[in-house]
Amino acid sequence: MITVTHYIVLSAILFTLGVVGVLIRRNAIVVFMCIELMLNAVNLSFVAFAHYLHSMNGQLFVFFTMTVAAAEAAVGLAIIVAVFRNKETVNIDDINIMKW
Amino acid sequence: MTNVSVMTFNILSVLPILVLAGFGMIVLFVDILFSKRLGDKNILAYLSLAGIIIAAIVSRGTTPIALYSFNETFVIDNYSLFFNFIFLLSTGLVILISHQYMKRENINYGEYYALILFSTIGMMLMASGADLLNIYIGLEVMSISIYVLTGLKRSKLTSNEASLKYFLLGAFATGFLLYGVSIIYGATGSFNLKEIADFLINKGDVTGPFVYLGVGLIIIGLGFKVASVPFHAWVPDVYEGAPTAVTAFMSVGPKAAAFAAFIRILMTAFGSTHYEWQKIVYVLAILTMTVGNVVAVAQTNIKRMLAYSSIAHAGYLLVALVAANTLGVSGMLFYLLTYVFMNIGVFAIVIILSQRNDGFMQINDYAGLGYKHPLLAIAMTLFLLSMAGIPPTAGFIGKFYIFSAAIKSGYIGLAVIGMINSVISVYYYLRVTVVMYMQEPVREFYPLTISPFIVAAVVISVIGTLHLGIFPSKIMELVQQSILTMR
Amino acid sequence: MEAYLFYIMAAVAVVSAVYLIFEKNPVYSILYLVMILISIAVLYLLLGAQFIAAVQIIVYAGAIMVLFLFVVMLLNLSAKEELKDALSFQKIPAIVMGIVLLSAIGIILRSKIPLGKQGEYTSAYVHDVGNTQLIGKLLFTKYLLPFEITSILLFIAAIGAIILAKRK
Amino acid sequence: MVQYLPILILLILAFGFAITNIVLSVLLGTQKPTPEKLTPYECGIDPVGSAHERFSVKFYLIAMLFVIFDIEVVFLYPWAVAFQSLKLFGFIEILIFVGIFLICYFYIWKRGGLEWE
Amino acid sequence: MDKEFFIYVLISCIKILIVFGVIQFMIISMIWIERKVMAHMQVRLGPMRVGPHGLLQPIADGIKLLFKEDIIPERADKLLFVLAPAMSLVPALITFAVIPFGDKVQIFGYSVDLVITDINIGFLYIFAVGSLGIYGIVMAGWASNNKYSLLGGIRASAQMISYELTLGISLIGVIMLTGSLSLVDIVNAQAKLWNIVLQPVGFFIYAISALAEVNRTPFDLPEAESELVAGYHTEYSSMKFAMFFMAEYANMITVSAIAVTFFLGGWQGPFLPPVAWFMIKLSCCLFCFIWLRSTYPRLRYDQLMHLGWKFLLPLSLLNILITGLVMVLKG
Repeated sequence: MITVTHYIVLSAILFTLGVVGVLIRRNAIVVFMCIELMLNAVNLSFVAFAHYLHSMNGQLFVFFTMTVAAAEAAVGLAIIVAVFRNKETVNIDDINIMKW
Repeated sequence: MTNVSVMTFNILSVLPILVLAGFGMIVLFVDILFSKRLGDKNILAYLSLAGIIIAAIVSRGTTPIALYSFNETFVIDNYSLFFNFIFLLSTGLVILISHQYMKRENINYGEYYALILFSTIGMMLMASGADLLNIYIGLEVMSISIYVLTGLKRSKLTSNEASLKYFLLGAFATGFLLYGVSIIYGATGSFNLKEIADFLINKGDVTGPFVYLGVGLIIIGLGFKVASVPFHAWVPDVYEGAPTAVTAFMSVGPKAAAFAAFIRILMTAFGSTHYEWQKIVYVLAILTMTVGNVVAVAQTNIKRMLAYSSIAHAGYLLVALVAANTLGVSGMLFYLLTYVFMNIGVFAIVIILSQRNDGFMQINDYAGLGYKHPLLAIAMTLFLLSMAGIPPTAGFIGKFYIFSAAIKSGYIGLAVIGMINSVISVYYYLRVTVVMYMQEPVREFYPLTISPFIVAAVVISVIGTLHLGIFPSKIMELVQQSILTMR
Repeated sequence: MEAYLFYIMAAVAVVSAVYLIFEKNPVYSILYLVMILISIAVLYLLLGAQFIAAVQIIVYAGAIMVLFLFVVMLLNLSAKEELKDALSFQKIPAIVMGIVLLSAIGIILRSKIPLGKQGEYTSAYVHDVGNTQLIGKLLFTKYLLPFEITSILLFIAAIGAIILAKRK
Repeated sequence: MVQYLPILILLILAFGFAITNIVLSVLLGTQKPTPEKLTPYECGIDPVGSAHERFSVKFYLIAMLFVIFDIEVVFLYPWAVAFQSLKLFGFIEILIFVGIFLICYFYIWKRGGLEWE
Repeated sequence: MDKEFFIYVLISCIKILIVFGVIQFMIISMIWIERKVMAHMQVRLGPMRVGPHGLLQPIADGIKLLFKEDIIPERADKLLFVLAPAMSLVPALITFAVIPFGDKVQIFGYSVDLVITDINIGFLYIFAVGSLGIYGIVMAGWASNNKYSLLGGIRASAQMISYELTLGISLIGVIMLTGSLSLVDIVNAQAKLWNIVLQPVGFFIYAISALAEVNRTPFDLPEAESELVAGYHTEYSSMKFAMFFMAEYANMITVSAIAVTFFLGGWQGPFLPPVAWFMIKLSCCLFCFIWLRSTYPRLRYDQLMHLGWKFLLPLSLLNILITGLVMVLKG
């Protein structure tokens, strides 16, 4: 029998992998993809909770999260393209994100 | 098929939002359709200001009870009305100061004004949301607008980079926020703040650690937006890279909105577990104040210095959150209002003095300003003193309220650290003043073109800073009322 | 059978996620992410969220990832790969943090996950009315405000896309 | 859930079919590669430069607008399904939504986002 | 319970095999019919040598392709190059799972739906699977390491996503009328009146978008020989090449079947058995594809994009609003 714990553990694993990916990858697009992975992990936990709570709210929330993700993707990739045009790179080390 | 119940919804409660949305689109279309005939495009600023004034008229006043609408997901109470006032004031002032800047930098698009107005909608939604979904959507509306605004100068690399940094870290932080929301949802079965609170009061002991995890993640997510310390890495670069007017905008409104959501979530929904989250916020507050102030000392670029100073101010505001009593929250609201005046005032002067492509941004560039442009120098000094918390300015009163709230709640150590930090901050704020008055000019001052808009903004800021500093009681009353209807 | 399906899909998702974060070629990363998205969509089906599962494929896999693919190809990123990979000093904290985060979550999960207040939408009820119908009704009654705000959000995204990406 | 089982079976069948085709052609076809055969086709001329050249930003903009519009369309599905019970109220709601969408569309058009120069 | 489940699986398998076989047969015969019909429209004879009237031509073609050398160009991405045809063909084949091709029938006392499976998000399933078809094309273009392939692949996918929007919106009118996403419900709702009568504009938009979605003339720009050699499958040979063709024909059959289901009453019709009606309507739609191909010239790419974004998109939205308004007014 699959319980909510199974789903939450899976979601936690995926979320952690996403976080690790964000921290170790240098390519801005791949970093963004890892963020999408995190969002998906969260969405999975929302839907799992909604199912086991007999509630629809979680599914609605996921719908909105996806909408926001789409808007973010459009804007974020536009930003990445703008950076690339000026700098010919999407490597965040060259963009020096952790500068004090 | 079940029937759809007629919902409780109240169009009046979202009227300010509708007004802003409408004016945002109008500005956009005036720019698109008539841009050739407009000439200097002053009308865009007029229209946006008109929108803000109408929205302010619509949302003015107070309400005796909290009005819930949209099935309890949206609430109008004095708290949200006060925040609406802060947002509209800051947006209005930013439009005043940005007009000249946008023209000089050649980015005077209708999109700029539209995005600023849309972003304000997001802030209002955050302050009025009684449901985590509304707060989340508001946060995203606000943030995505600002990502775009930051990158508005497409041809300039620092602007692009700032935008990319803000975007990636912002999206990263949102992931944590969402995970927190999800866990809270699992542990309580609701997104509604009141329902969460009810559940926690009745059955909170069952879901203990799970809820703490969720609250912790939400604090990370919002902590990023208010620029508290472990999550502040984006602030200096983004402030420096963004167009200065946008920097002014994002240093005030979004921060206030994030604090509005912070208070509403923590106090309304998790009031019963406040001993747990107070510990986290306590640490955050100390770190934020200290790092912000200490690093600010070393800065040479005025925008970077202001960035760290804004981090430090977030730290003071977090102190108020730790206190978590009526005095603390009212101190925070008061401080946010004064912060609007003094911060936008400083940025107004930075914009007046800066040249095309953000030249004239080093602190040393300000040498001799006191002799060349005494009025500007006096205004600048006033704002900086207020930021440092020196009487009789508004900043002093704000800090006074916050620290006394902390002491009252028994956090004497925190208050002491806060005061030590204030003393540190005096050093770097006064350094600018010293440079302005005591040093010989290293560079020629260019002849300044000062538009009436920006003068109005400076005058309003000066009046605000002084008025709140000398006669704080009236506003303080209003602020205290705001909190009463919240719970 | 549902248990098997869960384990298979979970395995696919986790393995793809591991590949995603270590893959050098962004085009492959995108394909791994698409695999994750599809396996999560199957999990949504298992959880009875059919509409969300379909939207996951249509929007995420069919639109957002296509956009990613276009950008990767537009910028021709695959040719000159990340010259220097992860800085070693960042790799270690990242992995440590990953372990800490996982174990923290693990400790909390050791105790049975406490669920909140049960709602009224049991599987049987949702099955009778239809998942999409229910979502439609809730979206247009309870969640009306965020729904309308969403249109403004998308407006902002369109403005951003035009102003940042379009050459004058 | 059981009604999704046939889809799984069909999926496996289709995959099997595709793989069989690929394998068959490898097994049955002749394999005599020569350098000329393996060169990318460029109308008989030796390939010039890299094949993965950057292409016009236009395609990217189209994909971006598609993402935004696709979301708007996805919002219409649950509305259409629930429309008969939402009645006039639902119609007004979608009128506002589509209205803002059309304004956005008009904006994109006017800014030249739909031009294909 | 177990026995019932077993029978359900067995019946499903049988249905799947039949449908799969029929689609394969239709693909093969379409290739012959297309060549013959076009030949006759252009006053030629078309293939005549293999079998009577060239009937066995597709089989000869198949055998030829099977024994052709399988070339993978140098510096191509081998894995994706091999997988791309499968990524393109599989979605095309599995879309058919939700399309009803006949009424309920009684076989050995079991009531069997003549649809592989009736899921309540059937319509969304079609779109979800259809939107995945893009990957095969983009990957084929990218993996080939050839300029023409890449540009062809990108063009094809840009065209597909552009028309996917209008394709989706054009069908919403029908959904509003039916109030369900299940294709079986949609067909049942058309027992009295076909939706094409109620949604003529929707059908018009759907027809154009469907043509563009499957990259058929006059929208076959991705394969414009004069500009792009053969588009994304320039470098493909042997069965991999054939798979792209199969995918194209399978897609044609699918969009025709959707048109029949949504607008032309599905299997509904008098006198003849439902399955026959379905096949007749399907054949008519497929014939129109060939007819259009031999009639119309190819559009220019900018014309294509303008048609989709500047004409069909607002029109389809307007269609929805008007449909909604009429429905509200009628109560």
